[in-house]
Amino acid sequence: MLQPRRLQYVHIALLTPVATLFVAFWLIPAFNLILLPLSRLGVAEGLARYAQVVGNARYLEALFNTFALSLGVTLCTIVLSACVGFYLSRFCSARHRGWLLAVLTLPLSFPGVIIGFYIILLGGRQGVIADLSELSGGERITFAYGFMGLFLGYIYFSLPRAIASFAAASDALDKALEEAAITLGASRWQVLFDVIIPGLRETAIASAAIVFATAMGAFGTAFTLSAKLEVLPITIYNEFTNYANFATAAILSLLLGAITWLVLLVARRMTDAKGALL
Amino acid sequence: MLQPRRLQYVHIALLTPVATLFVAFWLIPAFNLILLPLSRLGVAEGLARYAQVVGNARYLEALFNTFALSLGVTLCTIVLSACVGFYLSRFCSARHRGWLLAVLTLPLSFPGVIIGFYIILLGGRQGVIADLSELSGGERITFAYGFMGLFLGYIYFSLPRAIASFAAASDALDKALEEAAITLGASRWQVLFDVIIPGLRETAIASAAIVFATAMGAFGTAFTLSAKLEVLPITIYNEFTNYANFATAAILSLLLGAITWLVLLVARRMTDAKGALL
Amino acid sequence: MNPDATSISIRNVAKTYDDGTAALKATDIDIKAGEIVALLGPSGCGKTTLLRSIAGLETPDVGSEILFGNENVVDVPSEKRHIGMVFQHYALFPTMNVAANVAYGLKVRGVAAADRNARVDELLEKVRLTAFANKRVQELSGGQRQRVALARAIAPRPRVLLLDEPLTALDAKLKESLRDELAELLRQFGITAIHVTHDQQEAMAIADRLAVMNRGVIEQVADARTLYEKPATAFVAEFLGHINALDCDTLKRIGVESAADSLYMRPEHVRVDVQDRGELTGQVTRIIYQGDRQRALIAIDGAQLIKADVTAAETIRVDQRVGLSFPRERLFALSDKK
Amino acid sequence: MNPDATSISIRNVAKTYDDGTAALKATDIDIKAGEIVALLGPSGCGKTTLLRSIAGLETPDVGSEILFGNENVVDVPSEKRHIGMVFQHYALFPTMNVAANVAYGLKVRGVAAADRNARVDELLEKVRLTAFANKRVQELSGGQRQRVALARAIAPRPRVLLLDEPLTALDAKLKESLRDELAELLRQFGITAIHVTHDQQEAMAIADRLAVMNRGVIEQVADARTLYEKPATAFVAEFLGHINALDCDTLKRIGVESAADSLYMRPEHVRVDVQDRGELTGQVTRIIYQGDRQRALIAIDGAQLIKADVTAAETIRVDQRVGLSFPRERLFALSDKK
Repeated sequence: MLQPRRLQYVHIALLTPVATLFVAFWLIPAFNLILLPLSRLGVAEGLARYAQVVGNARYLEALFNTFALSLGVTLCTIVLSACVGFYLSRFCSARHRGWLLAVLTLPLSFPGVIIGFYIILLGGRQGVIADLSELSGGERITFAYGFMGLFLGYIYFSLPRAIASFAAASDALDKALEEAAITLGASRWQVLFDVIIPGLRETAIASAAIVFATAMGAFGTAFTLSAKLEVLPITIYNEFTNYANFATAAILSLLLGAITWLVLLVARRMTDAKGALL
Repeated sequence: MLQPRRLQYVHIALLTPVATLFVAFWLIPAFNLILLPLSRLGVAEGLARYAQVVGNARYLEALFNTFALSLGVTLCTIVLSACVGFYLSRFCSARHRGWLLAVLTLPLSFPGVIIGFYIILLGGRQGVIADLSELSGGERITFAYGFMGLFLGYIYFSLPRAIASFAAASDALDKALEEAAITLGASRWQVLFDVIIPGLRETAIASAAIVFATAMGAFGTAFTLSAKLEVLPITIYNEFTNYANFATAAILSLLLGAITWLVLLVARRMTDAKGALL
Repeated sequence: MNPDATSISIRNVAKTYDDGTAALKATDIDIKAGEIVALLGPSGCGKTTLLRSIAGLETPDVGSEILFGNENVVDVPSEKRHIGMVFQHYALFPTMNVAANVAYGLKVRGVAAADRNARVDELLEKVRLTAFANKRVQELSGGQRQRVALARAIAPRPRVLLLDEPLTALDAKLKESLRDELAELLRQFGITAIHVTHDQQEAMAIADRLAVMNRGVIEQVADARTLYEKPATAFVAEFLGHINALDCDTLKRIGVESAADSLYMRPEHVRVDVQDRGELTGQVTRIIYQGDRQRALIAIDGAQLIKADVTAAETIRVDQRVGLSFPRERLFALSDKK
Repeated sequence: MNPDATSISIRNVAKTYDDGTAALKATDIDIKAGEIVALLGPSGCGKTTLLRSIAGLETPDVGSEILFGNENVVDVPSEKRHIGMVFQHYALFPTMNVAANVAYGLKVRGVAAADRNARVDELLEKVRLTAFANKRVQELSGGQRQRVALARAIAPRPRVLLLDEPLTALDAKLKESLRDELAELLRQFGITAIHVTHDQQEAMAIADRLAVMNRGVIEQVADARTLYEKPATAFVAEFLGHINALDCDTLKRIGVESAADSLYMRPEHVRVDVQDRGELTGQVTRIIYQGDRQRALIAIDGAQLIKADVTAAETIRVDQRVGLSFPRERLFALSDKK
């Protein structure tokens, strides 16, 4: 291994971007955001605004919506992608699997806003489902603009990477552990619960954290779909753009960022992952 | 290893979500998007629209902007994050490094739209940089609304995961290879170019593909910042929402999706990564 | 003998991969109840494929029969074959402690907790790990882990114990001591055991009989002495210990007539005379001191190189001229030539 | 002897980790130019730490001196020490072919392409891999890879060759043949070499002298015969071959008086008489046939277990009663007790 002692130049060459990044991308923004309400409104009113925002029912509802939605998406994504990832790892030949992964990761190629439109085309007022449900004699069913639309849209862009992670983690499982369990008389379900699921635990936590964070901050999809259900990124956007309410937007951003960051932090503590997934 | 022969139930239990996913999330959307111009406008006019859109100078410029921006962001992100990731892996104690990673991945906790606002607060018309440049006797410098603003915003949310990937890849490098090179008389720079960089090649390709795809589809940041530089996701949004031009929006979406997907596909072929990173 | 132990008959077991390569050609072998048999050979000889077919972890070609007693288990899934298996890299469950690992086979079979604990205690005592019952497996050394793996495999009283290179991952000296302990324990358990290894010392120390495999074929099955003294093929002769192949020219010079192209003799049977008397003379090119003896490499004048063992006490130097004799009763021919 | 070879003096070299554990206690050893020395010991004994300190890959404690000839290299970075190193898992550059791997050390030193190619050809021929020059290293077997690694390490004519468990990753039989080839090649090269291993057979076959290490300390440095016949400590005696420790009780019964608690004898020196005559009698509990001999475990009546070697030809059975004699000249005492 390269020894620090003898790599001083490399060390210094590397330290410069690290330090620059840290200051530019973290220290300045963080302080800027925290202090913005105070600098815009004065200290007293700034602090008051902090209290106001945190106590505001509409904001809290938006926060709750965002949180509940993200949680639901996370749970659903993890279960689905664990099944699919494991399946790809075990029952697909390398050839098939390359293509399947290429196909399954297609949603990664589309911006969230396109996904939002797609949900509208499917479940909007003039959507396919509405037409079909009317044809079959019922009401025009629309689901694009509320919880359901957001839920589907978020899952759509969360699945691909989670699937890829689970496929890789399934590949990396020590097959001898499964064989040991089988030779000891374990049924396939016992192998699944005693060996495979514990083996995928770290991947599940790491993927869940990423999916959660992405869902908490999703904007494009939410922007097109959140007509009936307000989520926090949209609230922040409105405060900033429509009402030029910079102080409130900053406080809400901090709130959203803090919650997400905390989840990432807890997940990182729960895994030994050295930054591979988180 | 679990044998397919004896895991029929598990196989079937897993196959159902795979098949459902494939149909619901890929087959239907893909056909829907491709056929939408034809179904909305009729076959003849639909096909004509395809030709029109692909030949339209404004759309092509937006596509070119998006592509150039994404490419620049990708190159810059890979160079920075390779340095930082390698630094974290080699010169940070495990304790420091956990914190540094937690801090560096903070941007993951913020939606793109917040990042957009942050860039405005920094480089907008009433931004910190403008104030400072005026105070120091110059013009009010603004960079938030054009290429520079988008570039910084995109880098901000691309860096964290790329850094984490490079840190993990640097950990996984076989230290004995570096030691072999050193004992053979290689200088630190020779070790860097002959052993370490080739060893990080796969990670670089995979990370670059992901960063590129994310930048191509970025909406929240673009939405707040692309006043002076039109990028394709915003064009699509405008066609869809402001002009209700569904057919054009679908064709542009296909174009954007196809380019991004192609890049992901090529990257996947260039690496042996079995879905771990892509 | 253990009442759970079963005899095993392998009939026509073969394994051809999808790409047409034959990992194992049609193989027969009979193992008595309670017998310990080693499958010995270099990497890729098919020994692991055979073991895994017996374990049910590999599906052999159609027509293969694997009899446990009178029951053909070839279509019985692995988890119902009632076997125990020990893996090269231990394969202990990382999320369970030592006792839970040993108990696992009993738990999945629904053995009551009290009986389970009693059995775990009994086995941990046998493998001298009682004090480690509540340790995490990650805290154990390699040798300790493999003893836990053995206890775990034995706990559900399997009909046969399958050992897949159980000592390969260990240090030379540790390997030696665990080898003796394993041999002792297997005899105590009285269980039918099949032991895969590439190490002939290990196989000789542990097994009652050895099946020497090469390129997907069992070349000879016999006890260690028969294999060593009456090897059926050059491969077997070479794989267990060392041999000198005396070529036509050398044979002619010592006045031996033979139909075979060459005859063989083991180094310890070549007689070396430091006073330069013997059937042939040669020059010592290298001496390797091995503690209880010295291995000398001797170039016969104008001809081949001979390996010969002399006692540790003998004074012999490199470049010294010595005499060599080849006791006729120690010369042997082989049917097959490599 | 190779003119590039250097003598090496290790003076007071120690390595204490940040948490205070001493991987290596203050160590001295002198190695002559062209000599092959093995560092032999179990895992964690400090042998690899010492080797890596010599290589410059580990920074020893302040006050350590490592002399290459007269030059103290302790502060010289590894890449300027002009050494060659062979690693346990080969560490070949995966992005380069065989020839490029061997050429690498010459390339980084700026040797002209023509000279480089000539040297690569010469070394590939030495290690019998000329035909593999343009192969990818992934296509090679373990034994071939290690030969490439050896050629690569030797190519730049290093002052000393350091081998870190070079044969440990190989199969038993392959290990044996590569061991002999390595011993032969090292002597041809005439290079000073330090060879780390946990395998006493390997050390005896390759090295001129062996340094036996235990818990961060060199317990004895000597040639194989001295170590085997006059071990300084019980650890050395036990690590090279086997020993019987005769306890007070046994010694009293054979009428030997000793100031030490126990005296030692190697199994091949214990005389076994199948006619039940001898100084003591006992019962055979186990026989391990080893080809050129049989190792018998014999329980002396009412006392300890003795290991004894008998010839392969001797007819001896488990449960048989035998006589044991202990030739006085083969009994030895040790200063240190384990």
